Amino acid sequence: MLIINSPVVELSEIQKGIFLQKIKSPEIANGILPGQFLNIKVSEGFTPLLRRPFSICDVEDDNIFLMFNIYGEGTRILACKHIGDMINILGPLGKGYNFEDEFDIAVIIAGGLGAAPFPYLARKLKDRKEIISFIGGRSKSEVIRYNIPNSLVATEDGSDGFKGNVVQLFENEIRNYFNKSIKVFGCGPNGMLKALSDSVKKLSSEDYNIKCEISTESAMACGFGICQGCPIQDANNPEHYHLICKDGPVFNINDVVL
Amino acid sequence: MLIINSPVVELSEIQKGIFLQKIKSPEIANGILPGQFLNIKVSEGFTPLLRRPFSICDVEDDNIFLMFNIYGEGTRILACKHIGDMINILGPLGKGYNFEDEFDIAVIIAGGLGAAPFPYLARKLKDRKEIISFIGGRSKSEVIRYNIPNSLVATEDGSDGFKGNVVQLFENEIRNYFNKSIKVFGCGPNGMLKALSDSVKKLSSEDYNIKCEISTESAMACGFGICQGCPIQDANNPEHYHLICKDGPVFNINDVVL
Amino acid sequence: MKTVDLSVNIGKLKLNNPILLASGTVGYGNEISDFIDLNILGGIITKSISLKPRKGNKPQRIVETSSGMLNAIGLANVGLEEFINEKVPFLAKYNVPIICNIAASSIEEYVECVKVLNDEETIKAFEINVSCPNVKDGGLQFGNNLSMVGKITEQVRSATNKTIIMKLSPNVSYIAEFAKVCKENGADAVSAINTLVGTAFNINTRKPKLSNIFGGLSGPAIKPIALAKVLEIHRNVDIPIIGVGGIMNWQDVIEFMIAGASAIQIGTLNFIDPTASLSILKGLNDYCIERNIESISQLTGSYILE
Amino acid sequence: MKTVDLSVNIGKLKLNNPILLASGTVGYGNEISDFIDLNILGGIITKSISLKPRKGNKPQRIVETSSGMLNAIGLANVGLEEFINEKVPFLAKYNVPIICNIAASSIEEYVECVKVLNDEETIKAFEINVSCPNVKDGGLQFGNNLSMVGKITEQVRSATNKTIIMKLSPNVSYIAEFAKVCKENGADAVSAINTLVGTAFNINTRKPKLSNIFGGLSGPAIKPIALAKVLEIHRNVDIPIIGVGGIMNWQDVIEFMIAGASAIQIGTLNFIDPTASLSILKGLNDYCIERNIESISQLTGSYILE
Ligand SMILES: Cc1cc2nc3c(=O)[nH]c(=O)nc-3n(C[C@H](O)[C@H](O)[C@H](O)COP(=O)(O)OP(=O)(O)OC[C@H]3O[C@@H](n4cnc5c(N)ncnc54)[C@H](O)[C@@H]3O)c2cc1C
Ligand SMILES: Cc1cc2nc3c(=O)[nH]c(=O)nc-3n(C[C@H](O)[C@H](O)[C@H](O)COP(=O)(O)OP(=O)(O)OC[C@H]3O[C@@H](n4cnc5c(N)ncnc54)[C@H](O)[C@@H]3O)c2cc1C
Ligand SMILES: Cc1cc2nc3c(=O)[nH]c(=O)nc-3n(C[C@H](O)[C@H](O)[C@H](O)COP(=O)(O)O)c2cc1C
Ligand SMILES: Cc1cc2nc3c(=O)[nH]c(=O)nc-3n(C[C@H](O)[C@H](O)[C@H](O)COP(=O)(O)O)c2cc1C
Ligand code: FES
Ligand code: FES
Repeated sequence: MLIINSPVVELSEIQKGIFLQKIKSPEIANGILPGQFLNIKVSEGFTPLLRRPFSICDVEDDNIFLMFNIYGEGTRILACKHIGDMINILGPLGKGYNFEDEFDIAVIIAGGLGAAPFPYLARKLKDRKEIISFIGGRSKSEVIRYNIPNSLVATEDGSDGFKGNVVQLFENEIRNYFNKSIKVFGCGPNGMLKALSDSVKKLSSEDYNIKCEISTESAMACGFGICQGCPIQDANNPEHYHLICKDGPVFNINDVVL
Repeated sequence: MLIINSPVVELSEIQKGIFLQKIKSPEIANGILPGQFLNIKVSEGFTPLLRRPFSICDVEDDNIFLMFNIYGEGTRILACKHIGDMINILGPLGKGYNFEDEFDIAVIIAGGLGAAPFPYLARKLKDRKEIISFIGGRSKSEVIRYNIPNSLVATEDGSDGFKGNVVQLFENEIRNYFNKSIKVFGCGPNGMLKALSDSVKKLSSEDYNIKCEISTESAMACGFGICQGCPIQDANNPEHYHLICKDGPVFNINDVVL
Repeated sequence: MKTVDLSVNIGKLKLNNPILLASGTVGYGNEISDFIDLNILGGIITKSISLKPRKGNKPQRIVETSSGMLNAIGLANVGLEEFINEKVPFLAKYNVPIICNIAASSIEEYVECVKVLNDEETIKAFEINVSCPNVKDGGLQFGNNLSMVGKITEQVRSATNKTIIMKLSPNVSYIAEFAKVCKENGADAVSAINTLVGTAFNINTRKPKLSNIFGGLSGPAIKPIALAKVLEIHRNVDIPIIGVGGIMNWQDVIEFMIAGASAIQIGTLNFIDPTASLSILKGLNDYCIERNIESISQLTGSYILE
Repeated sequence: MKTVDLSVNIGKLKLNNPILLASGTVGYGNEISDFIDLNILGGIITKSISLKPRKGNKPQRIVETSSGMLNAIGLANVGLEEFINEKVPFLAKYNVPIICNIAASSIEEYVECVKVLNDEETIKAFEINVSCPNVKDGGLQFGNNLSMVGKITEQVRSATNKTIIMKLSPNVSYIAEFAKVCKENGADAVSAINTLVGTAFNINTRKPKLSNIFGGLSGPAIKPIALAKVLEIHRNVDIPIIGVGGIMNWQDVIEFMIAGASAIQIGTLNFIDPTASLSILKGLNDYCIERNIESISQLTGSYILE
């Protein structure tokens, strides 16, 4: 964990409203893993007051990538940065995806901006595992395919790919892989994660060989475990909350209550 | 009085640390007089919260000019504006200098950034009156001569022109004009204005034909008379404050207690 | 296009919409009338008036803080007589409810002001400022003293049939107790909140930045506190609440109404954007249309606490 | 280069410098030790500890506001036993005074915590949190009740000889009364202030943004209020004050000391810049050198009110 000022080296709008920021930061690039995140101070002063958490989207040599849309004040400021502007980064934070355990097929499930962590994960997996990806969005414009390999798309309004939610699509398709060991990597809105949890439970009960890790979100103040602001209910102990920033943001889907 | 968004058309640093911003604003340009001021919203949101008051520095066709240094957050933001950025202006505000009354010689006395209102005043006076200007600063780098005609300089450390304060210099020089009717236009730090007040009183008592108007400053919230935040003691009525933003910022030097 | 009923009631006082301009942030209406048509407002609350003119505090009276400002104006005002002779006639030209805010340093002074003003037709209601924190000889003590607030309410009530709004201080442990006492003594509504006591020092001179030492904090910094006070009152006392504190846009207005406000006041925002009411009105209207809310008054206290 | 004596005393507790990290904003020190050497600090105040572990409130616990944040953590903590077994040993490795903050819902619980912790050498002082506003069954009531605060102080005093710091709530009319009662009952110092009660609503769902409805407001938004409380105490009660509320840089630290603080706490700032103490220490040192101030403690209460 460190705090560092790093320069923006490229800013692009990869599709309408979705920004990709390339930042040169060897210190972060060398130490970060897929699923971990960074807490970014978007302006010099204290407006907005708090840092903003962003997943590591990708790493290329000394450069890191952030993917975001303009949601509120913080992301608006971030999207207006010029090349050469310095970004104050605190990270790497949290626990990322475990992609080094045993499995045959890596399944990526991304809902909307939940696509953010997967270019990096796919990069790490690509020469070692078969990857199948499912990308969802409410409509075509919300589907983010950027650097996610071998993808099938689901939209709620049917404007792109399968009509329905991405978890349904996944469940339909995965039936082709009954005898493989599957590891699902999920990220997206809470509704999607809940559906995914149900789906994984169902598939497990049908004796599929399936594991699943998901990346969760919460309002955060510190991002590194000192404020207790980001609880998520422990599935195994009703008297305990995990901290999303420190114990997560990636959890085994069975370990948390969504 | 109006509120208007107007674009920056030029930004220059006329000398180290002194910025001149040219804004295209026909609405303001056509209605404003020397000594009046504008209340500027330096950013889009509410940080900083309040507008910042600036004298009208000059007017040229449809353009207005502001002169400022980087003092705190607001002026730092202002200095970073790019060409084409919109500035939200509330104005014209206050009462400016009365330069249409009877006098032979216009005397401008400016301390530091007190130079700001005088390019415009000089422009209005130049074909009609003789102008003599006295410009003061702590040292050479603080002397702002920009578009102030016929000027003599005083610096406290003697690094430029007369060594001493600008009011002393004025008092020495004005002795050459005993039989003229003189109108002094002053703007600068409170200490300078106090010295000027004493000096004018002394010269009057010595039967000089001298009038003096000064531009005053205060913390302001509204700039147009609704907050009562900018009082200055009425010299003639101990039970009354003038409002600098509405009754001023220019006052006859005998009407206020500095 | 559908129309939304933006009107609200404060006791028997009917306002065309919930937007009032807060006392002390709009003077007596004349300067701000250069920027907006006063008739579009729900109402105007005039600068606190006292029996005699008050000169106010020495400069410096204003300090900017993070998302806020401190003021120590010291209730500078023209006094009752000039108010009636010079200010009311200007306001009378408009067709907008005028609420006269009164500050005083004794119960008798409150009562006298109300009595004198009671005959002014232009004045539709009184807002009683018991809470201005920056006057050494009054404000703070009254506003923090439950039985005093009760007495003032009672006495003022017996002096007028017009709507009485008690403006409460936030510098207390339980503001709902104060609202309760106001209701019990006949107030029609309460305004919450006045400014919070604050200060600031110049670290070079070691002097307070305000000549009065303490000032009142207003602006977006205090919005969460004001909202909490409104909610506290709404959950505990059945009295119309006028929400005030840090409102900067229409979203804030909705938030205050959800938390329990029947109407709201714009304060500090007037200094930054004297035309703000225009865009706020539009925002309120659109919010209601989008959600099929026929009357904005339905929002008042419409919070869902699970 | 000249050296400045940055040390300060809080009663009998000597700190190398006036910078403490505030309770609840530094956990038990381990995470933040990745960023700075804890030994450079004046001291660390641990997250409020209660007798039994507390799970804390449901999410959402944090809301950002203008220049501030609301928190409703609900005093989530590991409880006394785990604190002693797991947290204290880590802190014991450092050479920095540890102040243990205690929260409780009864006087007996306060006393028991203090008694159990009294033998821990690592713990140099207790900060008694009577003011946390976001626990339904305790906080607010204690902190706003003068006689309760007196009783707690008295009972805790009789249970330990270590330094006792009472952490005061700002949600009261006159904080100096509370400081006075603390002093009379044997407290060595007071901390001012804890967070202010606030709330925020989601205007789409009409639900409060915090599961707990109310939260505590911290950050630069509250600085003017915190300063006013420190000044109020300093002018009325002769007791060391630890200033806290909205400190974001060394200038703020100086401002608090001028207003009456003997030491200060950094809270919300830790979340944004966990290394802030480093630059603050440098700033304090330079300020003193430039002005020929030999000992920073000379600044405490050095205001000039004309
Ligand atoms: C671990 C993690 C990784 C993330 N990765 C990405 C990413 O790669 N790309 C991306 O676009 N976004 C990501 N987000 C979300 C991102 O942090 C928010 O979009 C961002 O904070 C919005 O800031 P804003 O100032 O633009 O919006 P504003 O609305 O002005 O501010 C957002 C505010 O909401 C709060 N907030 C943030 N998230 C939540 C939440 N889930 N629930 C409640 N309140 C919340 C914050 O504390 C903040 O104060 C991630 C969030 C987390 C926790
Ligand atoms: C009528 C008038 C005309 C002006 N004309 C010019 C000009 O032409 N050029 C120029 O550079 N400056 C001018 N100033 C001063 C200018 O307004 C300040 O320099 C500016 O507000 C600094 O803002 P900042 O955010 O950079 O500094 P900050 O220190 O961040 O903010 C300044 C803060 O100090 C307060 N403040 C401003 N002036 C005073 C004061 N005199 N006493 C106490 N507090 C004060 C403000 O309310 C503000 O909140 C003028 C001021 C007035 C009143
Ligand atoms: C400069 C200033 C002057 C004020 N004067 C008065 C006053 O005379 N009487 C009064 O009841 N409230 C007065 N107030 C308080 C406001 O009416 C309002 O309650 C407070 O500012 C909070 O609202 P805001 O945050 O929207 O400004 C004043 C506020 C400001 C900023
Ligand atoms: C997330 C958070 C948790 C806090 N937890 C505690 C606590 O457990 N005990 C306590 O006495 N104060 C607690 N506080 C209050 C702080 O110690 C401090 O008094 C307050 O935040 C004001 O200081 P600041 O504005 O610098 O943050 C907490 C504050 C925050 C922001
Ligand atoms: S965000 Fe602070 S503990 Fe997780
Ligand atoms: S600045 Fe508001 S009255 Fe002058």
